[in-house]
Amino acid sequence: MAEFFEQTLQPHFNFWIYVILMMIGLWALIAKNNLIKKLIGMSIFQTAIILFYVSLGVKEDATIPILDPYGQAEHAAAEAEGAETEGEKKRDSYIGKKSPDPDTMANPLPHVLMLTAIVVGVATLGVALSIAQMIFKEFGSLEEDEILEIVKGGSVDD
Amino acid sequence: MIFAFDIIILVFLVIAAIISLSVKDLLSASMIFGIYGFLICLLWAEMGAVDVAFTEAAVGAGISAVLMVATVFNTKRKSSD
Amino acid sequence: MTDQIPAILVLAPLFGAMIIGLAGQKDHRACFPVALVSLLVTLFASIGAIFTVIESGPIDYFMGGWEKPLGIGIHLRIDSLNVILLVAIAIVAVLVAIFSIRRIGDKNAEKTPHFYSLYLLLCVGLFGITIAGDAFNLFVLVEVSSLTSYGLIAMGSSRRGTLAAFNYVLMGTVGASFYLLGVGYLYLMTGSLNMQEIHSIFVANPDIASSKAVAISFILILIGIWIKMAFFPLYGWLPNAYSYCPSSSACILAPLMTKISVYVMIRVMISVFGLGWVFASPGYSNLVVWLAVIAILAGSMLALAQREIKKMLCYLIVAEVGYMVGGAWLADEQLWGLTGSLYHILADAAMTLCLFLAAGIFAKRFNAIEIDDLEGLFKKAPWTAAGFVVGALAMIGVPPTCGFFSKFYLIRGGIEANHWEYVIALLISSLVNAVLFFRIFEIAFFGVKPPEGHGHHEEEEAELKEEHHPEIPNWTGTSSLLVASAFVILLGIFNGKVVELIRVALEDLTVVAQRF
Amino acid sequence: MRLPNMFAIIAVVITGGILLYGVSDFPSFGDPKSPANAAVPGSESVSQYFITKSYKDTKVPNLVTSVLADYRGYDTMFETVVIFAAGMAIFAILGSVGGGSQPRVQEEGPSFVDGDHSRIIVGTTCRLLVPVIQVFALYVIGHGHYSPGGGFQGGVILAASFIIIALSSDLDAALRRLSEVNYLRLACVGILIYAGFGVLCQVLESNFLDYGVLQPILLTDGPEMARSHSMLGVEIGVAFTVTAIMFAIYANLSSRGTLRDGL
Repeated sequence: MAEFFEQTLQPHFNFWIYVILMMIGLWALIAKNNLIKKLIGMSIFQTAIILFYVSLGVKEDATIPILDPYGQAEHAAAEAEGAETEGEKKRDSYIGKKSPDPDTMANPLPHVLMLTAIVVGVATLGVALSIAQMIFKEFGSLEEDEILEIVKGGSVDD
Repeated sequence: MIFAFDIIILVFLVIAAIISLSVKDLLSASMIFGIYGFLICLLWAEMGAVDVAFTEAAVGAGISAVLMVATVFNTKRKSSD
Repeated sequence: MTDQIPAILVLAPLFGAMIIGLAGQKDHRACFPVALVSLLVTLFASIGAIFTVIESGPIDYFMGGWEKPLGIGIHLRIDSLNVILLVAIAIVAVLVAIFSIRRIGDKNAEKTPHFYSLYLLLCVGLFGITIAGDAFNLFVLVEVSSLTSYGLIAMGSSRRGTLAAFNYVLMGTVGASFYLLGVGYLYLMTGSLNMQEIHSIFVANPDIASSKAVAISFILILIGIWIKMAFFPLYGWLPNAYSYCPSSSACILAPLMTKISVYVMIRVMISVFGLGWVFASPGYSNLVVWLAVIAILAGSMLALAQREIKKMLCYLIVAEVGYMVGGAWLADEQLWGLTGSLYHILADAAMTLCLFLAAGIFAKRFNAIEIDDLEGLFKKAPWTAAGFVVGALAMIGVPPTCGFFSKFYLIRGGIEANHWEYVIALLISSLVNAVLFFRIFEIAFFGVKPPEGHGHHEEEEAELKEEHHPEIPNWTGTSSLLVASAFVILLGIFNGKVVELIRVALEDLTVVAQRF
Repeated sequence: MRLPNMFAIIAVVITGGILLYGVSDFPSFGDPKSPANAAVPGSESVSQYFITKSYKDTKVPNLVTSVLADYRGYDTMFETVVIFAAGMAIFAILGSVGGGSQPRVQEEGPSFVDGDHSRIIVGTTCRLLVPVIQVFALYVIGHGHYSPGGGFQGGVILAASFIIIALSSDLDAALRRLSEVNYLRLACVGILIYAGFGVLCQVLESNFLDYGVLQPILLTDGPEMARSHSMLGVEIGVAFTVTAIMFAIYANLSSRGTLRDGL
């Protein structure tokens, strides 16, 4: 059991959870009867994919993908030594010469992609909600089986 | 990234997803969906994706939930499942 | 100027949409000219692209000038494979814009600017998808086109249209998400998003290409695209969505959306995974061809059961998607199946446009929603009837039209690949089309009405029927229909030239992209 | 059990099985040398390029901002277009409910008269809160180069300030500050700003969105700073569109498209 946890589950834990979340979303999308519930399922489905992407860019013991632009750490260290001007010089030349070690910083590319995906998700949710309101106005219900019955019966007037 | 923290949030995430899908009151479902968004924002901050976390805090926990609440107010609060 | 063509293609409709958003609110008359001008710009740009590509090879465009290393910026690419498609999109977009000039204006006048800006943004999405060379960029543009098409479908006020649109939103989102997930798997395994770069990584590292994750990424991408193109088991959203929406929306969506998805599938197969990889195990391609066979037969049979013209055409689209997917997966040695399926993308766009335009005009002017309503209409509207007949003959596959030649190439591919079931399905489907359309001709020419009455769904009809103006002959609609039918015939007559272009494209691509 | 439930369970089990089957092949979670984070042999890693070189190229410390607005700026433009398209779609869909663009009868402002004490408390608190939120939103937009944030996040927060006005008093109070005509204009202008920066680069004979050539116009020292400043410009464009459309979506959804009364 412990071995299974160490070797199979732990290295891929995020990926397992992403599959579980995605399946919860997909199940709600197909099986739920209420349209709003379907939309919640759709959003969960989308966040699961975002979780997958963000998990791709994680590195062990890495920091956030923002550089220290003014070299504040070095600046402070230099200041403590009493060499302020030198510290300022250091600030100006920081990064310009020494590029950061890629292993210490999270991968920015999946983050960028997922910003776009989140935006797309909220746009889709907005459109879907507006269509749901239209459906409620037309059919007086948000339950799929009731709506289908009305459509089949063709009994409700416009 | 702290592994224990990661596991705790992920487990809560699954619980929040299941509850928001099983509550019969749509207003509560929308609010729990907001909580889900906030948890996932926490998860991303924890994984080092600060920009994504910021966006999710504004969108997932904020705008999405508000839009859903607006729709629930204009339609029906009760759901059959 | 020619090196800026890829940017112009997406920017002209984008600026058009913004100008409509700014100026159209005040004066609705400004909308149509702006839309037309921006679409004409793209038409000229795409024609320019065709000459440039033939003369000097593919146009590569790097957004922001980020060229090296490949993949840091966004890469757009026009090569001989997609340049024909660009022209086809531009032509269809211009024709439908001309068709729609009066249609939207008279009923929901306040929605005119919304319609035109959504329309132009849809064109932005379609052009962008076609020229995208970056897997993630493709996803963003698929979403642009999907969101606009949700709007275009749901903006009609029919009740079933909104329901269909809701289903379309759910299905479309699932499809796009699966595609996105597939791209994520690719990124996980290769570390790149650029299609060329991914392909060269596969060529250089066969162990990556043969891993489970890459195989699953292909399956996910394929499922995503199949949902978008309404391939057989996943076609549920299409018929209602396209038949209950406003005719102007149906006329732009039906000819283009599914065909662009087919193109995306072919593009992914050729330039990301490589045909050698895709066809490595014949079991899978046989499976897909069988699915296509079922799609063709099911689409045709369901079309036979329909009473409404548009719905019948929608089921025919399902069958046509089966043609194209099956053709692309035939995997014959000379790739005639793939050639036929690429040619059929163009042919099907032209003939679907023809039929939907005609159906739109019939619905508009004569309130003819059902097949029985067409009684005697061919005499009242001879020009529209002529366009409809040309489209129908192409659908059946009568020689001078393009439908015949596309079927010819597809059947040739089927025979060479020994997929006789596919050939038989094609022939059966042609037969069904013949039965369908000759029944319509009979009703429309001679007014022979089948004995059963159609009183029991008056109410449904009432909701479907758009406000009609018999006194307006709608010259714009008829003229764009006639131009479309001319294209159906021209595409048939000049099939040799088009197919030659496609063959050149395939040869170019297979040199870079095949058999590792 | 209902039929769709069975179908759903089968579909979910099959899809989940396929996905889990693929998971075992993945590189482990958090591995800095996985293909996504480093590179496969024989190709240059895109993500390492961003981490090591992007500050030299753009002088923006927040790597996400520089990748978002410059390297993949074309994607971001279409992300904004997606928002705009969603807004347009919602206007087109809900506009038919109650004739959204009919001239509204201008009513008197929200009356905080006697008897409605809770409303006075909520209204006043929110009124005090709104400027703070807006200043923070502007900070988020402007400071996206150095800290998490940027046009999209800032735009959403700015829209949230208008939504708070609408929630605390009523929709009309918010629409008086950002009316229907104006939010549509704002949205278009936002995208035009973004695309305008790109086209300006084309006019100066370079590729679309190649901000480096804007150096003579922006009067910066070096193309890197030109890129940095142009990124701020496009972020402002994104913020315009997002603010306008997010508020507009809320306004339409909360009032069923009539833009009256609201919640």
